[in-house]
Amino acid sequence: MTATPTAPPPQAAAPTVRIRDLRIDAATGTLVHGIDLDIAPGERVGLIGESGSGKSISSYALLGLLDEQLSARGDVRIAGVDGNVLDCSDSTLSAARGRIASIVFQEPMTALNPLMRIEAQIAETMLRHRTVPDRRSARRAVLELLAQVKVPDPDRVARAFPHQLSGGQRQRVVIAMALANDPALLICDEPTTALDVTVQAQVLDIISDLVRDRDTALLFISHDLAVVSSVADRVAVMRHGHIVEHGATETVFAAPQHSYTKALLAASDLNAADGRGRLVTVDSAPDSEPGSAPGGSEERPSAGQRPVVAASPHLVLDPGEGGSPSAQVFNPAPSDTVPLIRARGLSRVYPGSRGGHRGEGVHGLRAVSFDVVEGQKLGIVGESGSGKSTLLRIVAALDKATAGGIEVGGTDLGRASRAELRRLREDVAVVFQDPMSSLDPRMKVSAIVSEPLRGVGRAEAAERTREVLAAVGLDDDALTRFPHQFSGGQRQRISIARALITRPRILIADEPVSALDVSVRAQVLNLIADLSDQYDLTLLFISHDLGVVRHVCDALLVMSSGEIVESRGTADLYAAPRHRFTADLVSATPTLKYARTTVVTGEDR
Amino acid sequence: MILSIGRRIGVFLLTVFVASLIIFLLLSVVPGDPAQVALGVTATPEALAAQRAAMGLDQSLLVQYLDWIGGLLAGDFGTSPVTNAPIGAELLSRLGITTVLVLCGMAVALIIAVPLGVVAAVRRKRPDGVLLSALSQVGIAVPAFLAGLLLITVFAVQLRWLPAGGWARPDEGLGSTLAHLLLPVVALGFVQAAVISRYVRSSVLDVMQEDYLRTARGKGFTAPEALVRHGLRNAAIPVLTISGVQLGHMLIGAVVVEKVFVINGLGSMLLEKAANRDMLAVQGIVMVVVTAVLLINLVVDVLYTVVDPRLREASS
Amino acid sequence: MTGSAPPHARAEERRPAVSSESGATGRRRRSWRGGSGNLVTGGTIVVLVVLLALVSLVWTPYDPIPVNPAGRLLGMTSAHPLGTDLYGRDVVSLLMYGARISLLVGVAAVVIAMVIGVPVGVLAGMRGGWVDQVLMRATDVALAFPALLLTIVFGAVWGAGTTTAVIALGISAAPSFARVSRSGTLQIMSREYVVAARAANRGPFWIATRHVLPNIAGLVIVQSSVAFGIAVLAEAALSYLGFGTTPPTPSWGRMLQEGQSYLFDHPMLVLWPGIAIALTVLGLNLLGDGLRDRLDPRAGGAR
Amino acid sequence: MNRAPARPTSARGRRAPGSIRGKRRRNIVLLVLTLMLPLAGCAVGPAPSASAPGEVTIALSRAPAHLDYTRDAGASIAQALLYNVYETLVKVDDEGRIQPLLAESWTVSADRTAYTFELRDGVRFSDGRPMTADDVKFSFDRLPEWTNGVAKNLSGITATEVVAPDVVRIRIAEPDNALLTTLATRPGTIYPENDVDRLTTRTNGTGPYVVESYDPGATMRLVANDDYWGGPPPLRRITLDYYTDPTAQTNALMTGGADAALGVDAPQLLPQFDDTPAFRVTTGTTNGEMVLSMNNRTAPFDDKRVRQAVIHAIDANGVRAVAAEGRGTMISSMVPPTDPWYEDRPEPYPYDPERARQLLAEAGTPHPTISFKVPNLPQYVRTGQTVQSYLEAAGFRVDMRILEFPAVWLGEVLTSHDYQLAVIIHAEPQDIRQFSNPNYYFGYQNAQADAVLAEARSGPPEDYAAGMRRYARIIADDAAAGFLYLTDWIDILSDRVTGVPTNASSESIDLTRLSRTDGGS
Repeated sequence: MTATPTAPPPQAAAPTVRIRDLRIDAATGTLVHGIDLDIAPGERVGLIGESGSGKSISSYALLGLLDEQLSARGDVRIAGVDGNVLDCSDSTLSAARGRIASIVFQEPMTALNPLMRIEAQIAETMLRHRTVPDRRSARRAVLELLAQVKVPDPDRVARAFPHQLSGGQRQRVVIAMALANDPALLICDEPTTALDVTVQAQVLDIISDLVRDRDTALLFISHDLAVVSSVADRVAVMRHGHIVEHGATETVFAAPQHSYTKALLAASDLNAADGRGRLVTVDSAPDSEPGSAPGGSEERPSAGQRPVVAASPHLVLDPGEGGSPSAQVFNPAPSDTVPLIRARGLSRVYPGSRGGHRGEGVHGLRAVSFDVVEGQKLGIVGESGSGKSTLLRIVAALDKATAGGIEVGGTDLGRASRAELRRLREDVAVVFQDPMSSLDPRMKVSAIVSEPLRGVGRAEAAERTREVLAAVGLDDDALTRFPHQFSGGQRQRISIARALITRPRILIADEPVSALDVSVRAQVLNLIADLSDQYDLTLLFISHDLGVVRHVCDALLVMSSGEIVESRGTADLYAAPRHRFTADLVSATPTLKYARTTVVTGEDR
Repeated sequence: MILSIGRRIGVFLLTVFVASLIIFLLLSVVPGDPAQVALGVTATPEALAAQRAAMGLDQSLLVQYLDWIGGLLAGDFGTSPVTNAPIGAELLSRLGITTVLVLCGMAVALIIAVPLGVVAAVRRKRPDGVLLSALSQVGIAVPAFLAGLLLITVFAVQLRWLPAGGWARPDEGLGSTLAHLLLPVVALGFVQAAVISRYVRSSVLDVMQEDYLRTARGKGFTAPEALVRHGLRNAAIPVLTISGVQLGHMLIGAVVVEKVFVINGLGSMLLEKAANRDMLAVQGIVMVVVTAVLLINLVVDVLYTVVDPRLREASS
Repeated sequence: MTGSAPPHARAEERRPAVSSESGATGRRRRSWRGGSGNLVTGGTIVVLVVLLALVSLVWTPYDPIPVNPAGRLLGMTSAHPLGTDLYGRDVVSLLMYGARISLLVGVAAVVIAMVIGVPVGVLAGMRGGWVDQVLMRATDVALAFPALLLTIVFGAVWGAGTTTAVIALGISAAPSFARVSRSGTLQIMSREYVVAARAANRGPFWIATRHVLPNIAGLVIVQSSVAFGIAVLAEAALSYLGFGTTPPTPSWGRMLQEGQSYLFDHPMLVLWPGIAIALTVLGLNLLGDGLRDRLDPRAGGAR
Repeated sequence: MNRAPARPTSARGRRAPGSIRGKRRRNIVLLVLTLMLPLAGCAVGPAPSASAPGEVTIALSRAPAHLDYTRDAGASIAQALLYNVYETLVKVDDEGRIQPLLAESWTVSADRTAYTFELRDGVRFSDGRPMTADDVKFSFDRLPEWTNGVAKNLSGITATEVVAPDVVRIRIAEPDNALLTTLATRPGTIYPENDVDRLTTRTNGTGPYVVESYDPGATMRLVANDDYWGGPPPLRRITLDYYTDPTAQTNALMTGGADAALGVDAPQLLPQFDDTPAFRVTTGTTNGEMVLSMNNRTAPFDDKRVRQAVIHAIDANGVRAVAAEGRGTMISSMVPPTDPWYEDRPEPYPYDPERARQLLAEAGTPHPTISFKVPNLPQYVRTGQTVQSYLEAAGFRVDMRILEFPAVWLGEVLTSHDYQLAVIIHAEPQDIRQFSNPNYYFGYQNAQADAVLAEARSGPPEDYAAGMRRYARIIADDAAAGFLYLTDWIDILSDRVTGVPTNASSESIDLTRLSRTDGGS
């Protein structure tokens, strides 16, 4: 096990990484079909693609971290490593990993050994490669690194175990670990996907700064074009194992050549709408190859499209000035209307002592008051832990408030009888976040969709099931199939169909697109917008992503730490956020630099 | 952490209490009349009544239970109506024998199972890994007494290397003790090793899929180094569980091996007392075994909190 | 921390619901080869044993029960391919009949364990709170009674025999079913489709029968095959100890026990039932592993 | 006295032809069984003894639950303790003759209802107290408190009188030709008053050995009683190891874990000792009849035809083949050939299943359902299973239950009489007399037989044998029980020990003359 990293390459111009014809095969077929890519020292390259495009495994191949089931061919050179990386033994490569080339993985929650203190985990990176002489200097270096990644209290964090840190802190630790030995190459594999938007912005800043300071070559992998655009000098777009487009970030984003890139850009840009005010989807994008959308060819826009109706006429917005947020009624209904949902002083305290708050419970909601009027499309925005999901559960009568009251359609949920609750639940339908988890894998679609129907004859149930499936754009042959036979977007359509079958008055959408690929996201958002008009729904749309709600909703509630901090009309809120947190959120939301802002004038289908 | 251990001990005591109630009801109330057992069927009603009074059977169930449990707490298991001898002394010496047997067996099992399981996991795609895995599968499937029988036939009867059975107390010469211990420990240990190695393998496989192992490799560790430094401690947790469970169950599970090797341990005592319908003795044995199993669970639980910082936090 | 499921079980629940790209292409990809090898081998063995047992219901080469002193301890002959035992009974017929007993013991014990354990586990997992606490403590207590201990004690109280053994084995296997069902239920209850069902006005019974049970069925089946193997082994051990199947009913365990003293002159008498037991348990374990690979996507092709 | 000679036979003589080939195959199979273990070096030599010099380890089969044979009817307590630890006034020697023991001599009154015993001088219990006539009186006076049926055998004693400290007189109601024989059995044991509360755990006898410790079910250690009136015994210590499993019993002997295995009841294990000159196998006589007991008191066995049908239905030779590997002796009544009144007489109801069916039909119960209780020891299970098979072939429906021996079987069958059919070895001398014990579990009542027995016992001694012969014939002809066969007493002795009686003529395994031949003693 001798390390073979050699002296720096003779020519300064030599790339840090040089990939030629990299192919990756699995037992089931070829996943990566020969890609070429160079990264010069200090250069920051973004690798863009949707799930299954082969971007992550390509990066793993660079470090010899591929799964055993996968095999890589081709020629990969990393400055400092002798020979073709793909031919190197694990022990040879291990001498380079963490020293010449490091990697940051997507999921910070599981990337750290739960049984080891942070200090030890970072220190061993250096001790392993003997870049520090002893433990004491390692400790100094660890604290320094933690300070560099802007961890609040480096001393405390160094002593902590991973579970004592938040996701953002853990990811910083992982970055610190990756940069501990000043590697020539840093690979970041979706490093911020699992993080909240504001945290994402901070982490991206840290990565950019550190890489720039150290002149490290960066390979940044993401599905999120906006994120990549904020980091990378140069991007490569991957699809189905091919690099379909490659060039300077500005060029590619501003003038994409390949149809897929165009479509992807269009779909990512939630400001872009087509001629009818609908979001651009990959399929509806100009020059798109028919039948080759990333989400699968079966992703078709729904039949029965309707133009988006402008902001709801009843909408009266509270300026949100003065007073403690908790005492204030947000989004109040006009005095002459009875709100459909009326919450006053709503609190939810979870018992128990998770996370060290001994004695006192955990506050999911702190005295929240708001109204929702009939027909309103209200977005509820906040980061994880902001209380938006708790709010959803209470409105859907899945949970009870510990204090305060909420009326839905005139029924007080706290005091409702079983029968009233049952009636109410028919009026309130929910579309959930995760299309994998929200459909029972052992039930056929017909059973899933008709599940909420009670007291309805078999024939009528079948008829209504077909009806709602048609409304979400699925054929009858979907009825007898199981969820796993559908793509993510289609599953979300099934989920929506289930929500609609009781002909509810209120539709609660809980992050309905956050688990979907970019291209499909637009389709589903269009569908929700369409259907809420078609079915005269009052929509509560919950999201962590301001960009997503912006398109669908006409008013927003912004939540933070169990409180509503601001409520405004969508456009107003974007234009001039009042609360500091809202401002942070707006500014942290990555935007596509260089992208065209014009409406795509693709041919309508 | 102290608090959490205190809480666990509380739960343990509660569980032992419930178990003792069940045992008492099952063995004191359900079967026949111990006075009859003591005196035989021909005993006169007067003699029976006197015997019942002497044994406290004319008291209410509650009093009887309190008597029994009070005795246990004072280390008194009562006097057997069958042998007229105190149960505690015999039980203790039998427990001692079985404990030695089981602990040695478990030690052998772990010594074999951990490397075997790790290798079987790491090399699961290679022929040797598959072979090891298959061997452990076969090992689980072979009845322990068959293994013991074959060991005796070969090593004791045919080769005369080791005694065919029996037990030698250490004060009769350590060499003899070891010689007597070897075959039964091997029979017990090998079968347990097969069981535990499956768990080792599967938990190592689980750990091998963990992200932090990939992180460790990203830091510059080779796959085996990463596994040793970061994987094994994590993988140890489920192995700890199963070892604890197995250890408790072996106290009686070893009876088969005890019988084959004519070792008069706890399991043999249970068999003998059950056959003689010495229910008070059976009751004592069951109580000891159940308490031991629960105690082992407690120890395993406490070990968790030592191994896993998440639990330290969560339960404080 | 509630309950006493080992922490690693909880850790898995924290896994991200959205599968990463690498997961889709590699890490969690199912490899059918390893799993199906076990499945096919195990399944074949088990099916063969079941067939043997079924055939024995209508036909065995000889009646396996009557004693035939004139034909004792015959070696392998064309009339008796595996010879005869110490009672002069045909070993092939005995093995076939013994398969029936072993399977009966296994099936009955597993059914008892399932009937007790699964509802307890599902109830504990669905209700949570004090119900969960109480049920899981009860499970802990039950788990503290090792199977052999329970069987011997039951034998002492109610008399030894197949029925007693089956009941004791079933009861002692129930806690593991309860635990498996509970952890499965907890996972299912965290799924959004359960929340969806609640939002859709469906009560606990509907959720239990339509969502939880079908989805934990795989876990329960895997556990069943494991418990089945344990029961077959336990039956053999109990027969050896005299607490199992009573004569004249032939069982593999009894055959082993009876053949033991003939090991010197007629080792095959021990070998055949030994092979039968080992093979059956092996088959069941392989089947269990194979099913686990099929039904637990997390395990992937790893096992 | 007409005595059959002891039959020390080498097991070699019984080897079936072709067993050489069998042995080679067995070795091959063993080799296969153990996959890889080298048997090449398995020169089977005599294993060194695990016992220290002056000590002997004996492997036995059935362990007593405790040490009190006044309470327990099982034979195993007496086998270990009688003569070795406890003594009686007189004893039965290996040839079945009455010999003086604690009584140096005795006289019988003219009307034969008073026996006066002169006690031996200098006899002490193991706790040091001298044994006197008072102890004899106490022992016999306490007989009614025995919960064990055998005490009934001495129920004829009307009084025990202390004549002098060393002279005791026993009075009986009627003359009894069997009295001395009975006094040599368990009920004749002399023990002191002060320890009767602790009989289950402590012994205090006058014998050459003292129980040092007993680990129930496992090991009994006997140590020499240095104050023994007959002088110190030959060995310092005798360890009795109990093996529930006969394979383990012989394995222990084979591997040096024991110096002798006595009362081996699994003859299939003998062949391995064939080639080993270090061991010798002896086959001796016993009083142990394998008896198929029928509860004469209740249906269907209150009908003689059904009892006859049972005996006709069973081929006792077949039972013997399965249960004793063909060893043992066929008997037609409950009399071993060693008894003076033994008669070589054909079985009155020979194996004839057709006749059995016929008798059942005549009795009006062609398919009687029988509850059959069998002790859970291998020998009995084999017997039971074979009997069941024969009976079912003749139309009986047999519900066989295997019960733990001794506790459960004795409780249900012997004590509670809760049985219809049972099987057990009756090993007490002259146990045929129990058919006239109305409280015995046989439940047999036959006034004519009782009269014959009474007359034989109280009649002139020279007519005793003839009377007993007549009695035995009546019992057999009345099909009072099935007498399947007489068991053999098989000992396997290493060449290190000597002094073991070949025959089991008494209730004791008499170890008083056991000693080591290898200079160990």
